[in-house]
This record gives sequence, structure tokens and C-alpha cells, in this order.
Amino acid sequence: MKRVLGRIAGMIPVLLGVTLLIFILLRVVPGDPVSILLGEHYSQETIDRLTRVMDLDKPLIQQFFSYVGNAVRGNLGESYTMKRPVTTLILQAFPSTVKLALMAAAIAWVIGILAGIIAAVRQNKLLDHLFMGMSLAGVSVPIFMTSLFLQYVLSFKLKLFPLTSDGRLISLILPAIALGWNSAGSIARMTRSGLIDVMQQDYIDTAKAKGLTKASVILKHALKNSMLPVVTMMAIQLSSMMSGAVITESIFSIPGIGRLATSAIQNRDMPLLQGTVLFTTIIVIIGNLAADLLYSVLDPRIRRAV
Amino acid sequence: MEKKTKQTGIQSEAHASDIGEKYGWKEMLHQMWKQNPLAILSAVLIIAIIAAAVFAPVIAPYKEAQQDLTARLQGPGMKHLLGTDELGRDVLTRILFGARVSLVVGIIPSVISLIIGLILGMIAGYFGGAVDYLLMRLVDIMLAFPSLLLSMVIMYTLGRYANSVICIFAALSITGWASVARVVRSQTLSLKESVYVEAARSIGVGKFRIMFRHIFPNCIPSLIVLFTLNVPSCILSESTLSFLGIGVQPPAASWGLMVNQSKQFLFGMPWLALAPSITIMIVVLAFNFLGDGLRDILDPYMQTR
Amino acid sequence: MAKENLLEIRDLHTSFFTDHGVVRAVNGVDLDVPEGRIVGLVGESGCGKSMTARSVMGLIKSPGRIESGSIKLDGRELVGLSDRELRSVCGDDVSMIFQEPMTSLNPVLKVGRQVEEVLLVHHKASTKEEAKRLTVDMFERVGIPEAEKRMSAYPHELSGGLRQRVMIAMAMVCKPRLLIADEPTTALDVTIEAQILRLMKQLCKEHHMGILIITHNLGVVAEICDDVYVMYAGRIVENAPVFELFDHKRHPYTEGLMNAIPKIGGNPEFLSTIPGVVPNLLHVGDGCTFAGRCAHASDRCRAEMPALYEVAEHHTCRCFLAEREGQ
Amino acid sequence: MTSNGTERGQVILRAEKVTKEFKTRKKQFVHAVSDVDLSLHHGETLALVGESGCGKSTLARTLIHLLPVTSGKVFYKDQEITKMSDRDFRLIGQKMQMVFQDPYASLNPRMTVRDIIAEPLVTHKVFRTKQETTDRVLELMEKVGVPGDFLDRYPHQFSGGQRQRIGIARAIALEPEILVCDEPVSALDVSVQSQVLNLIKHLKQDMELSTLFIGHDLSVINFIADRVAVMFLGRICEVATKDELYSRPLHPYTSFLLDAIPKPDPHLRDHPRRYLSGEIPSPVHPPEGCHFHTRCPYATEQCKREVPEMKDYGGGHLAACHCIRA
Repeated sequence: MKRVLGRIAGMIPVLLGVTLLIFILLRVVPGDPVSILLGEHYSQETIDRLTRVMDLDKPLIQQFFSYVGNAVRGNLGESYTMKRPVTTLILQAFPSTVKLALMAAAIAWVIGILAGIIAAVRQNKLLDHLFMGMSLAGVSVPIFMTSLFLQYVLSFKLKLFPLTSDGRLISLILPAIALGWNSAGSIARMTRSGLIDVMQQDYIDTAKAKGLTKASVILKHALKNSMLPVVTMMAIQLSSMMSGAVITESIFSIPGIGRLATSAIQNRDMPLLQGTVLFTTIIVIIGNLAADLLYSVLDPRIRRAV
Repeated sequence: MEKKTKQTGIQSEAHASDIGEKYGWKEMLHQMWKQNPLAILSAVLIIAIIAAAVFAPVIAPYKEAQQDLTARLQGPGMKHLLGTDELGRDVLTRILFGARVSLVVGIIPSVISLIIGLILGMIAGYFGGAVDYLLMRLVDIMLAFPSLLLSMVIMYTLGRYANSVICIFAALSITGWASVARVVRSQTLSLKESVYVEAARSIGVGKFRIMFRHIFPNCIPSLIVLFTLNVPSCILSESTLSFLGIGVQPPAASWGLMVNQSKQFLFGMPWLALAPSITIMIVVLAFNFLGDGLRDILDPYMQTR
Repeated sequence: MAKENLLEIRDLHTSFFTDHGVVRAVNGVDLDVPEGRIVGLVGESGCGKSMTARSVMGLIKSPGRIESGSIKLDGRELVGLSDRELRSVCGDDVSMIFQEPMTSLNPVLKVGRQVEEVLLVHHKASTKEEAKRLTVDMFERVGIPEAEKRMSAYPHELSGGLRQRVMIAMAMVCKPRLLIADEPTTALDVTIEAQILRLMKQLCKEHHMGILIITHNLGVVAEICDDVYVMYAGRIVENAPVFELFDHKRHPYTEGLMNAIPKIGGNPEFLSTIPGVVPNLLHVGDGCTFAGRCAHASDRCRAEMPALYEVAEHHTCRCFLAEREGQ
Repeated sequence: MTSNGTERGQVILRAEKVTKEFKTRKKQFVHAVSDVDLSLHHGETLALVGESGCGKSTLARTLIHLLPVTSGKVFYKDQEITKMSDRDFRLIGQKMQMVFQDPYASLNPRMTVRDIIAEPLVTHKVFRTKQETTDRVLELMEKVGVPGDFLDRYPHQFSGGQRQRIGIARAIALEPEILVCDEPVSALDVSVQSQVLNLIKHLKQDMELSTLFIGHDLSVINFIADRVAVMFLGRICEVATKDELYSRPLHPYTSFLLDAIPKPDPHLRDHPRRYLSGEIPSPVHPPEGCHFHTRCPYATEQCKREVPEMKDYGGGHLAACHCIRA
């Protein structure tokens, strides 16, 4: 418990750093937000008034702290273009992204781990080469390409799935496959190398000498040890999945966080961009924390050391 | 060799009399060819693509921006091997010229992030203490961002001031150095504890000499591997940014941008999107195969990404 | 001495097919372990002693494999058995303990469970409760204090000596006929080593089992073995009961080895040494593998491999010098 | 080569109440070395013996300034070196060199033998030209018995014994006065071990080295040492000349240790011997009083409370035990 609290406390500087970094990156564009807000025709007077209202005349550090203060209370400002609170927009978009990410993660984990185990067991045999080639291809193919390919073949040509998202789960299957395919590759490679590494350990010899057959050696002794590093992989996967969601959501027109981010960039909507990036990053940090804690629950060497 | 003998449990003491063997790069290439011919083939392919990019003006069938408005959106044929786009530009020519942008964008940010990551990682690992703490929190912060979103933010900010290719360099370097720093730091930490570094200290070798003579050379194998695996991920990031329309800006051409421009014709003329996509895939795959092969040879203990 | 042989190894060849060539790690080894005796297999690292033991347990890793020969346990041939058949023997009739107690136990499983598992696999216990009871009992027998409590410890929570005791408990819990111990005390401190050796001796006596100890330490051999095999570069070079071997060593290698170790009591100015290094098993010629380091080597030694000649009762030696003496 | 006019038998390195603690990640302290007094005389080989984790390697490292002490003082001749900065220590440091346990790990795999042996010479700018350095390296290689043709080979091309010879060549390159050998033969095979032990003994005689030899194998120490210090859990419990110690051990731990060694003579196997029971206590929570009392069959109430003082039992035979009746 102490460890959990310690880890949560350790998150705070990272969270502040993340906020500060986004803030600096976005606010080095002076005066910009106002002109975007007003469009083509405006007077100097209006600019000044708006600048004051939006705190843009205050020193940056003060702006930062008022932004953090507001953010903690759930207020991420108001979108320029949609004229609605950023928090509301994000909370509306979030469920779609969660659904997409969960489906993609399920696909990635099931395929990745199974392929990894089979490849490790059949090391240097045909199946191993086949799976590893496929997973390397999975890592190497741009997500937009998988997405466009699936869209063209399965939706456009074969008409098995809707072309774009319509809110039904079935319309999320293709984007989830496109997104999960990529992660499945890295998970399979990690699982394979982890399992092969564990199979070289002395205690595997012990297990064989005890009289366990190959299958039970793998299931009872090797798998748990080799899954430990894969758990840490979850966090990294979460981060890249969030990146991938931006692309798939854009291609399949899913009204999720990624869509929000792309449209914020296209419309130069600074508060919206700031809000979505901050929000996704926090999700990733929480994911990291969860993976870390899970790791320490699974590994007795860490668990008992507390 | 070392690895093999370890596996078989026959220690090197048994091989004492074959002191004559030397392991030069030729031996290594030979071994790699035996173990992993795909990696060598990939290296050849990469060299060929780099050459094609360099000599694009010579080998391309048309001029870089040559438009033929009478032959727009043609399918693959004899005159245009891979067809033409909506402005009647030859797709093959564009891919060849696009290779210049895509490869440069793949390589330069990798070099920059490698250098930054190496320096900061070594400093953090070797000096430890507060420096290490601060640098590692910075790395945590950088790694917490989904990289595409961070690049998007950087493109958003810098996009108005600089050429889009320069912006991509910046964006990919800023997002790329942190993972390099983390690997270098952990290597430095373990090397710092190694007996031969202690031996050097016992002789009286100074800190900086230890860093350059003992720690840095032992990091090189993983740096080579990191570099070969960073290039494809930069190429992927660039193509993704360009695909979303916030990367390379026309008239410059990159493979990602070509896919972006052909998106609107996807259902009618899929080959337009297919050609640059497949090019990206092949190049990235080649780099990944090479990186994998190099890792097996140079650094059997490095974890998969 | 006419006891029944528990383990009979005949002309065993185990080789590794590496990229650089074939390494003949075990090159025609004959070895017997009779019931109720402790047999030592000594040699320096890389001589193939561990590979001999691992061949028995089917633990040779790729690119190695048993090429030919026979390994009989209680008259039953082990070479050529399927994985499933071999596994039903291992841990039950024959079991093994390893050199590194630190890495030989699974770090994420409780030690109690790791021992219970052997009983369940070999159907020596029908319920988990029974397995647990037998395990606690075994823990007490091998001298693990607070056995009940230690059952739920993880390996990293135990000291090296205790871990090795857990390994021994694991190996003994099914009451095997034969125990193979691969450098069981090398990683331990002397005071702990003495405890473990005493335990093994006692177990051998109580269970009337055979023990094969693989070691490089002649002290350990002198301490607990009844019969000794000396191995060099993949071959047995000398075999004799322990007193016979130490009192009437015949092979120049055995002699060199015994003279090379510093002894308490003796105060030589310098130690006698065996010149040179162990030959590379990748390139062994036709002659005696020890010829390059042997002071008595003749042209014949360099051209031809001597056979094992019987020099006394139960004492064989692979050397042309012994051939002459033996006749 | 009588170094700086130091006489044989004079104290060259001395530890005074040296204590070394390490902080673990859990903010506990590992008491690696506690209150150790020890002196190394010129020209002698002093062996430091004990089981793993007793602090013998740590003690040796603090003596030659490789590790800072937590408290206490170390003197080189009459100069205190404990608080010297690395820069100030440079000159004295040349006089103290070390040979490491693991010949596989102690040589940088990416340096050639030439670079490895030349490193101390280059670091301390002993020679002006490369040729002079190379000549010296070749001379050193000959001295330790590594053929000069192997100058540009890498460590992985050598056997363990040869690597250890290279490590020794590196350590004697600066003609040190003090050589610390940290279990230099425990990773080697028996036939190679004797070669390396002979080499160390030769060099010691040739170069008038004062040697601190760390080991756990009492028979190796019997061969190489003049005097022996026995350590248990961070404290020295007995110091005596080799002959004294082996024939008349005073501290119970020493005699148990001597009893425990498996002797390479089967005729001795049935001699009555005593077994030390129990395990070595943790250096994080060492027992109160005498550290050995938890395993000692003779322990009294006094042993559980008071740390025994080191007493001289004649002829420089020191022991720290409450139960010795002199």
C-alpha cells in the first residue's frame, strides 16, 4: 500500500512536467489564439479586450498556474471553434476511443501472445519464421495503410463492414484490427524472446529433471516468468495505441479523442489541442502506473521486498 | 561463439588453443549471412534505395515536377509504370524523389536523437544522484506522451515559422531521444559496475577517460541497433504526419504525402495509394530486418523494443 | 563389491554440432553406479562431466545430442525413450541437483509448491494435502529449520545453503534409486558445503541409493566418494575405488591434478603444475588427448589413443604406461 | 628495487577502526566492515580469509582507496590516505594495484591486450613515446608468461588462465609496492590455478611486493600466505602467522573453518570432525555482541552482549573471543 501511494506521489512531477511542456510548446505562439478566434475582421480594441479576458497579457508563469488550477477543477478552457468547454468535448469523445482501444487491445494481446508462444515453442522451425515475419510486417506497416487496405477490401469491395463509423460496434471492428495488428507484432516478438530466454534458465532444467513434460514445463514454469516483461509492454502499447487511434479515427471517421486532436490542429484550436493531448497523456501515465503495480504483484521478488 | 559455448556449457577454457581465431567484420558478415540472410539482403536493399534516391534525377523517367495534364490519373502502363496522379505526374518519378525526403527524414532525426540520448544517458548513468533524477524525470515526461500527438503539437507550433521538413526533424528528434537516453543510461549503469571499470579506477584512470575508453565503446553495439531501429520508426512517423496533412507540405513530396493526396481516389484508383504505401512498408521492413539481424550479432541481450 | 549396477553407461557419445564444427563433449564414456555407493566423476571445466550427467536426464540442449551409446537405469534403456517416457523416470527413479541453487529454483513459485509438484507429477500423492504433508516431512529430513513456515517462502528469501537443501528435498521426495548431483557444493561456503556433504552421505546410507557426484574438487571426492572416475577431454582416463585411486594413481593426468592442488600441511616453495591448457575439443587428433601436456608422452601417444587398461582389480587407466605395467 | 628505503617488516599499510556501511534501496544499512584494525607489513603476504559476504573484498577496497570508508582511518606508511581526493591520491595510488577475481569480467572486451596492459602506463604518463610503452608491455607479457605475439588480440581469444596473467601484468605495470589479489584463482581450473599461484609467488619475491591476498580456500592460502587474518561478518576474529593459525587456531570459527575443508586424502575422511551448524547471519541485522555467537557452540551470555576485544596471545597471534583461556 505504501508502495502504491509512493508511486502515485511519484506521478505528480511527471504530470506537472507534461502539462508545463505542452503549455510551453503551445504558448510560444504569441497573440495567435486571438486572431484565430476573431477571424478576418476585427479592431485593435477587440483584440486587447479579448487578450485581457483570456489572461494572455499576464506573465506566462501566471497563465500556467491558473491553467493548472483550472485543469485540476476539470476546466480545460473553451474550444475556439466549437465554442464549447473542452472538458465536455473530451468526455463526449472518450467512450468511442475507449471502445476502439479495448477492442484493439484484445485483438493485439490474444494474437500477439499466442503467436509469440507458438513461435518460441517451434523455435527456428517454419511456423516460427512465418509468425515472426508476419509480426515484423505488423510493426513495419503504417497504420494508415492497414486501415485503407481493410477499408478498401472488406468494406468497399466485399461490403462486409460499414465504410465509416456509425456508432455500432461492428463499425469499430476494422479500425480495431488495423490498430491491434500493429501492437500484436511487438507483443508477439516480446513474448517469443521472453519465453526463449526463460527456457534457457537453470530452473527449467530443474523442472525437466523433476519429470515434467515439455508442455507442463512451459505452462507451469516458463510462462509466468516470461509474461513479466510483457506486462511492462502494456504501458508502452497503450501509448502507441493512443497515437494509432488518431489515424484510425481519422480514416474511419470515429468521433473519438484522436479525431478531436486532428481537427484541433487543422482549425488551430489551441485550447482543444492542449486539452486532448493532456488528457491522453494522463491516461497513458495512469496506464503506466497500473502496469507497474501489476508487475510488482506478479513478481514475488518485488512484492515481498516492500 | 561466446554465446554458443555458453549454451553448450563448454567454457572457453576448452578453447584456449584456438587463440588464432580472430573475429573481424568479415567473419561477422559471414556469420550473419549464415544465421540471418534476410538481414544481409535488407542491407543490400537499403543501399540500393539510398542510391536510387541520390541518383533520382538520373534514373527517374520524368522530371521531378513534370505534369502532363492530358494523362491524368492513368493506371499503370508502359508509358507510366506506376501510373499518374491527378496532375498527370508520373508516380514512379514521385516515389523516387519522395525517397529523398523520406530517407533524410528517417536518418537525420535518428542521428540527432542518438547524439542527444547518448550524451544525456551517459551523464545520467555515470554521475547519478540529482542529475540522474532530473534527467530521468524528463525522460519519463517525454515517454509519457503518445509520440504522434507530441509531434503534432510541435508541428502545430513550429509549422508557421520553418520549412515543414525542418519542423519534422525537430519533432522527431524531440520525441526520439528519450528512449535512447533510457537505454544508454541503463547500459552505463551496468557498465559502471563492471569489474573492468573498477579495474580501470584501481589503476587511477580518470572519470572522463573511463567514460570514453571503457563505457562508450561498449555502448556502440546497442547504439548501432538503436539507430537501425529508429530510422524506420522515423520514416513511419513522418509518413503518418504527412498522411494526416500536417507533415511535409507540397510541393515537396514524401511517400506519406503521396498517400494523403491519393486518399480521395482510393475507391476508384487504389493503385495510387498502394504504390507509395508498399514502398514505405518495404523500406521500413528492410530496416527492421537489418536491425534485428544486427541485434542478434552485436547485442544478444538487448530486449525487443 | 559385486553389487547390482543401478546406472550403466556404455560407450556414450554426446556431441555438439556447432557452426564451427563438431564438439565431442562426451566421447565413449563407460560408467557404473552401483546401489548404495557414491560415485565421483571428476575433471576440469569443459571435460564433459556435466554433459555425461545431463545425457542421463535428457537435458542436452540443441545443438547437442546423444549420438550413440546406452544408458541403462536398473536395466532399463533410457537412450531413445520419448520425452514423455523419459520424464516419467526423471524425478522419480532418478533425480538431479544442480550447481547453482540461486538459479535452479523458479523465482516466482513458492518452494513448497515446487517440491509438492514432483509428488503430484509422479502420482506419489493423490491430494494436495498429502503432498504438503510429505513435503514438510522431507524438508525436516534434509534439515530445513521451521519447515512448515519455509514451505511458503520464495527462493530469494532463502540463503544459498537452504536453497540447496530445498533442491535436495525436491530430488529426494520421490525416493529415487539414483541421485545425480552436478557440482552440488561449488557455489556454497565451506562450512555449508560440509553440512551438505554430510547430508548426502547420510541420505545415501539411509535410502540405500546410488549417488553420482560431478565435481572438480578432489577434496569432495576424497571426502565422500566410494568410486572415482577421472575425466579428461570427453573421455574417462582413470577409474578406481577412492582409496586405490589416491594411493596408487596411475594416469599422468590424475597425478598432475593431485599434485597441483595446494594442501594444508605441505609447505612447498612452489606447486607442481600441468603445463599448457586443456585441448580444444573442436580439433582433437588421433592421439591421446593428454599427450600435449604429458611429460611421458611418446610418439605412439601422439598417434594413437590408448584404451582403458586394467592395472589392478577395479582399477583401469587410459595410458600406454599402464598397458605395460598391466601386462 | 628497495622501494623508498622501506625495510622488510615495516608497516606499509594500516587500517585503524575502519568501518564501511552500504545503504540499501530500502534505506537499511549493510554493515560490511565494522571497526577493523589491520596492518600489512612490507614484503609479506597477508591473507584475508572468510566466507562469502564477510566483507573481505570490501575491506581490501577501502584499504586502497577504491571505496570511501564510512569511518576510521587508513595509513600508507605514515600518511593518512582516507580523506585524500582522487587527485591527491594519484601518486600513492600508483603504488597500490589490484588483481581481480573474475578474469572474464575484469578485462574490457573491446580493448586489445596491448591497450589493457598499457593503460596504467598511459594514464600515469610513464613513457613519452609509443615505442617505449610497447616495449614495456612486451616485457610485462614475458614476465607473466603470455606470448608477445598476442599483443593485438582481444580478451575473448584467451583462456581464463591467460586472462588472469594479463590482469596481473596490468597490475604490476607501474611497479607497485602493494598488490591486492581479490580471489585471483577461485574462477580457475585446478591445473591452471597452480600456474597462476606460482606466478604470483614468483612476482612477489622478484619485485618485493607486499601482498594482500583475499581468499576463501584455506589450502590456497596455506600455500601463498605468510600471515592470515580470518574474517567473520565484517569483523576480524583472528590474525596469526600461517603456521600458528593452522596448527593452533584460537578462535572457534577458525577451527571450524579448518575442519570443514574437504581434504584431498580419503584416509582423513573418518577422522572425527566438528560441523558448524546454522547459516551466516545477515549483515543488515548482525547479531548483538560477538557476531559469531549465533553459530558458536561455546557461546555464553557474555558473548551475546559484549563485542570481544582483539587480544594478543603471544607472538603476534591475535584473536577476538571471550572464551579463549590463554
